[in-house]
Formats: sequence, structure tokens, C-alpha cells
Amino acid sequence: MSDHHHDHGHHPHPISDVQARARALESLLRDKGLLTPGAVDTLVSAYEQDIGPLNGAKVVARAWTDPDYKQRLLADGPDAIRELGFGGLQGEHMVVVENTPEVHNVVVCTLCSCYPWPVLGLPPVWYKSAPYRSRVVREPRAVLAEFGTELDADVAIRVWDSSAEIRYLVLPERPAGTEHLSEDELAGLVTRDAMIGVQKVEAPA
Amino acid sequence: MSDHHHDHGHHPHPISDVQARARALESLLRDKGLLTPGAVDTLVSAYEQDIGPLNGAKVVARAWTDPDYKQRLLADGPDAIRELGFGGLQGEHMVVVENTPEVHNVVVCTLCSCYPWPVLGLPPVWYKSAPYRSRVVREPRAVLAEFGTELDADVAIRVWDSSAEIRYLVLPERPAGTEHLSEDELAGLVTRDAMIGVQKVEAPA
Amino acid sequence: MNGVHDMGGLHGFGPIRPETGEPVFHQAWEQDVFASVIALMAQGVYNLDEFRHAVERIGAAHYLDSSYYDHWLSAAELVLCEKGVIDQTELDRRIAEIKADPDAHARPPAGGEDPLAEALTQGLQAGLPAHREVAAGPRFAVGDRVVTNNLQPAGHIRLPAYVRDKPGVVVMTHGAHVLPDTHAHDGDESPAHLYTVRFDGERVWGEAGADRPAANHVDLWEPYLSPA
Amino acid sequence: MNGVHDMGGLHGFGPIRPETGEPVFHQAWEQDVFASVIALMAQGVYNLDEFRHAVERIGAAHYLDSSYYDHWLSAAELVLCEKGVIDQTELDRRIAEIKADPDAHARPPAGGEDPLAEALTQGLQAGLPAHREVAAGPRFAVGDRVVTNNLQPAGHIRLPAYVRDKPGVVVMTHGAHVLPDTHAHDGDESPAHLYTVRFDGERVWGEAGADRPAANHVDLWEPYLSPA
Repeated sequence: MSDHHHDHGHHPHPISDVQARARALESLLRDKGLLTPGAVDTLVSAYEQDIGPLNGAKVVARAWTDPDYKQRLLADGPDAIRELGFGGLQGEHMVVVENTPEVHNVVVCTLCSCYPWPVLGLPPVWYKSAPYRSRVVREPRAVLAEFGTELDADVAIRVWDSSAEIRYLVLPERPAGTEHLSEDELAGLVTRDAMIGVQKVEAPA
Repeated sequence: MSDHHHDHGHHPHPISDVQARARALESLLRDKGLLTPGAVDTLVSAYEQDIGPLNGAKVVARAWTDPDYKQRLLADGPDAIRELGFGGLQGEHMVVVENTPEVHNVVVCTLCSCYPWPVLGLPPVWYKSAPYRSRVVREPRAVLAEFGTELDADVAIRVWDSSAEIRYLVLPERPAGTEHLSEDELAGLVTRDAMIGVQKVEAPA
Repeated sequence: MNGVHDMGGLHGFGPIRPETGEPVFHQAWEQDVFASVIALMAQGVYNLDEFRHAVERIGAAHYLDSSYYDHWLSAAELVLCEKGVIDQTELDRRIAEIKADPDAHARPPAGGEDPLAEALTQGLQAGLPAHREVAAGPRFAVGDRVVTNNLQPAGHIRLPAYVRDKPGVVVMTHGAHVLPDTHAHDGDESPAHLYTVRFDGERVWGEAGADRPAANHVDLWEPYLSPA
Repeated sequence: MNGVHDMGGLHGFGPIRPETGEPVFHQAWEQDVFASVIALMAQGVYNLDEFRHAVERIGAAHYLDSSYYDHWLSAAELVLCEKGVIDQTELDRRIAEIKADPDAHARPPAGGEDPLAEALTQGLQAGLPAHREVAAGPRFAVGDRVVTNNLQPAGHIRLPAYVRDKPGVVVMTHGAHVLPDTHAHDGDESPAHLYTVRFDGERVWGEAGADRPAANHVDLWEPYLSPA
């Protein structure tokens, strides 16, 4: 949490409009029996503590090290991902798309903010922002370059716009020079941005 | 002017942001010799006093009473309109479109606010607003109905979107029961909204 | 609904600004909003498509100048008032009370038995699958050439404008899924076969404007498609 | 430029609200802005297409939540700073001075010889015709079937999105007119033949969404069109 985090017990400063609106809604829902403090804690801690891109990194590392797993993963994403214990809300119908030397995949949701929660957690602000949503479908090569990802001119870019309940996860290329690394070590290399498709996975320096 | 008109000489209240920005720009341009008080007065009084929909109404009344004029008007709008002394900025290339029992015309500028200034003056706020610009091209019948203009189901609607420097003026139908009226009396019936095409001209009650 | 939420291809929003070390939530009120929205969806107060359509209806200028969780908050206010779960008067009064006393109506600590929290833990695991079994087979197969229909309803639809009235090729079939167009309005699932359709970038964006080689992929329901 | 200024067909902006007895200007600052913008255009500081494109670039949220003459003011600030006619620092300082003293920099009454005012009076009468004589004849004639090209440049263009990549019929020819696409950027007039093209409403808006019988007419330059 940033230092914007406010303390529910003491307010030296006036409360902002949006803070007051959020509290008003949340407290009314509690009053009506539709929300509990425990429900809030459960949902927040799930995505702050448990469900994040480390899940996806484990999936990727397994696919890099286990050819049979990779085959299952590309054939049936949710089943293969569930083998590692991940699945559920906003990941009911996951499809894994594989980067190769010839093809680079990148994921967006132009209409809202769809994202594979069970493997990546909640999306970063930039993923939900107008610049990314408006641009990556039209000029993916320029957007990737802004993320430091320069693709050869003949690499075909595939942009996946999550307009339905299919959630796309990019299987990045395993970087050269990582043959000696363990599955856990490999998972440590895999970034959220590589699984969205805006970056590549780099070998350790 | 509404009662929002502020007095340049005395300000009991603080000045708003937009008022300050406008004054800052205008005064900087004066300081740089690109604007004069007389230039401001000239431009404002031209459109507050001289150039407005009464011009267009005279054109329409003439067309209703002089078949030769109407023919010239439909063939070459700017030339025929100049016969009555009107023309110039934002009316260099006017096209007059004629309403009939079978065809109803309505004008918009979806991209900005183009409008035939020499015959209608400056456009009303609603013409420049998002609701009108977004809707009249897609659901002209519904928009016309909101203006009280109910068209028979078989009347063909022609929407003219002023995307270039062509400025469209609608020649409304002359209402029945006005055979005894003079050209001046007829001009008094013709409204701005009828020349935009969102209303019809009504006979006097 | 033709609206600014459908922003694929728009110019003028500037550079993408990733944040280093970004937290999951930036402010505590975002946690409240996130939890409120998900908890009510999990309880079936509204469905996901209704909620998405509410986000689309918060107002175009507000959509463009407010933060993501403000979108959610505005949409929740809208849909919960429409459904009569809360009313605008009590909401306004509650907001005024909190503005007057920033400690008012603060959430107490969690404690004791909490069946809702337990149900939500299970709900996160189970998810809300959109796949449905239907009797009818799919109209299209992988490799089929299709053209998207020119659908521009005032209501909810998940056919982005940039691929509307455009030719493409089916690259995946997904069985039948709940149709957002009906589900967002009356809760009618009307399941329809879902396809991933590939569009050539140059066809979508014009020869002059397209990055190449590039293709756009969009998930589209059978009613959005016709044979090419 | 794909942007919110290109709003033909968008949903969600609500009813049209005509104002009874509407004044030409609602506030005095609107008069200042109107006169400033027109006077500078008449003097050739910028051309109409440059100014229109500046309005398109004031920011999408600001475009949607500010008044019309605020658009003009924002666009004038933008284009005049870009051209170096004013600079942002002096503009900010001037604004601060006026906020501190609402009488500061007030416009004095007009008086005496004013060649600019006289030139503007004549300029309003003469206008700024966009028609140009060109050697090449028009490619299309009234009655020709055409299709609009899929042009989506980042810069200025006057091809509304709702008629992009759509078939139509030429109903008027207007000779060659200044091309906004180039004129807005480098002042190059590149005159091209201009046509009024009729589009069937059902083809543009889809069968389900269209009022009928209705047709859309849009003025389009030759580079926007191909033979159908």
C-alpha cells in the first residue's frame, strides 16, 4: 500500500469526495446485510497476498521444463493451470498463446479491463488505461517498443482483445542461457509484463 | 446577453478560471498588436446585431414568393443569397436543400460546429452539443420528434453533415394558408430551427 | 452501445505510463469498492454484464477523467440505485454524514463467524463460468471466413467498433457462452457459440495506418457474425 | 485523428436541450474568445483547419466536459503556444495577475482609427473561400458508386468514422477544395475535388439500428474515395 492509505480510525484531514462515496456505499451494503468486514478482508487479502503474477510465473516455468505439461497447457489452459492449484474467478476460460521466434502475442481488453486474475492477479493501472487500450490494437509494434521490446520487422504480432470471458495468458519464450536453471529459478525470471506480452523474459545478467 | 455578463470595470466577485484565461489571451494578443478593442467590438456586434437568422428568413421568403429566385437559389446558393446582400465568412459555399412533402432535410456538423453564418448567424449551443451531433445522424426521426416535428413514416430524411466548407441551408416548405401573406410577413414566420431542418414552418394561428 | 469505453484505435491519449512497484490497491477506498462490487456480484445482486454496462453508462467525460475504481464506484451506485438495493436519497445522506464526520460509518474489524466471507473464498475458486451446453452445433468452424455484422445497439454489446463490419477468419471455437447483449439487460443468458476471429491489421486499420505484420483477435458470439 | 470530436453515432449523451431565447453569447468572456480566434485566423496566424485540429487535441475529457467557447479558448492557447505567438510562461503569469486583480488587463473602450477593425469588416464579407482551380478533372461524377477508404491518420482528417470504409453514391460535385489533411499541418492546400456522397442509413447504422427511410450525406475529398 502507498502512503495514500488512510487510517479508518483517525482523520486529521477532511475526507475526499471519492473516499466518502466509497465508504457510504460500503457501509450501506453492510447495514443491509450484503457485505461484512470479513468479506472485504477476504477479497482484498486474496488479491494482495495470494493471487498474483507469481502464479502465472509458476505455470510458465512448468511449461518450459515439462513438454507434456506445455502440451496440456496449450490444449486446455484451465485444466493444466488447475494442476498447479490456480483457477477461478476471471480465469474460468483461459487460453494460453505461445510466443515463438516468428510470432509475438500481446493481450488487451479494449472494452473494459478483462485480465486472467488467477494467474496474474488484478491488472496494473496502465493495462486499464486509455493509452494502452486505445493504442495496442492499432500500433502494437510502437507500444511494445515503448516497453523496451523491439521486435524484428518480420515477427508477426498477434493482439488478443479479451472481449468475452476467454482470458489470454502469453507463454513467453524461454531465454537462451537458462538451461542450467531450476523450475523455481526460472519462475523467478518470469514477469507479469512478459505474460501480458509487452515484454520478453530476460536471462539473468 | 444574459445576466452572466460581467462588467469589465468592477468585480465584486472573484473572476472564474475561464474568465481569467480568456482575458489573459485577449490582452496578450492586444499587447502584441494582433487584436484591438475595435476589432473585438466589430466582430461581436456583427453577430449580435447584424448577422442572424433573419437573413436566412428573407432568403426563404423570397424563394417562396419568386419562382425564378428559388431556381437560382437552388442552382447557386451563394450567388442568389448575395443578391439579398448576405454572404462571406462561413458561407462561401452554401448549398440550399429543399424540403418537400416527400423529403425532409436536416443539417448537422458531427466533427465540429460548421453552420451557415451569413444566413443564420452563430449556431445555438444545442447545435454544437454532443447530444445533437451524436444522435441526429443515427436517429434523425427520433431527434426531429424531440423538436416536435413528427414526420410521416414514408417521408425520406436526408441528413447533411457539414464535413467540408459546404454550408447547408434548408429551404422549408411554405405552410398552407399563407397565400395572402406578403414576403415580409412570410419572413416573419421562418425560424432558425426550420432552416436547420429540425422544425417546420408553421402558418400563423 | 457506441461510447468512449470502446476505445480501441482512438488517438490522443498520450504515452502509456507503467508504475514501478505498483501496489495492488493505491488507496484504501479502492479496496472498499473492489470488495463491494465483487461481493455483490457473487451474491447475484447483479451479473457481470450488467455491471460492465453500468460502467459504460457513468458518463463519457467522467469515464475519461476519473480513475478505474471511481468507474467501479460510479457504476455500482448507478446499478444499485436502479435495482432499488439502495436509494439515491439515503446514499446522498450517507455521503454527507461521512463528509461531516470522517469517522462516521467506518468499517469495524472483522471477527466471528462470517458465512459470506467463507462463501466468497469458495466463490473465488469456483468462478462464474460463462460456458453453457446447448443443443445446436456451431455455425462456423476454424478456418471459416466471416464478416462481422453492423450491430450498433443502444444497449450492451461486446463487438468493438474497430472490428465492426469487417471481414475475418475463425481461429478458435469455444462452445456456447452466455450472450452479454441480453444478459446485461434482463439476465437472459441466451447462450450462443463463441469464436475467436482473426482480423488482418491492414484491413482493420487501413494500409497506411497499420503496424505490420500484425493481426487483431477478438472473441465474438455467433449473432455478431455472418458468412463472408 | 480518431477521437471523441468524431461523435456521430455515439450513444449516451442524453436529450438535446434547446434554450428558449438563447443569446448569441452567454458570457462576456465568450465574446473575447470568439473575437480573438476569428481575428487571428483572419490575419493568417493559423488557418481554419489548423484551428479545428487544435480543438481536436485539447484532451478528450476536457472536450466532453467543457463548454464550446472553452474548446475554442483551449485550442487557441494550444496553437498559439505551439506557433510561438505567445508562450506558456507569459500566459500563466498573465492569468495569475488577472486572478489576483480581476480588473487587471481589462480591455479599454474602442476608439480612433482601427485598421484591423476595418479589415475584419471587409474580411467577414469576403470570407475565406476554400474552392481552388485545378488542372485535373474530377475522378467521379454524380451517380457514381464509391467506397470510402479506411483512413485513420493520427493527424487531421474530415472523414467521419461512421462513414469510413462504407459504400455510397456521389450526389454533388463541388470542384476542388483545400484539403484539410495537409492544410491543418503544414498549410499546404493540396486542393482536391470535393463531392457530396450519399450513404444509405441502413448500411451505415445497421438494419436494426437505422431510422428509415433516411440517408446520410457527407462532403468528402477525392483522396477519401475509391470506385466501388
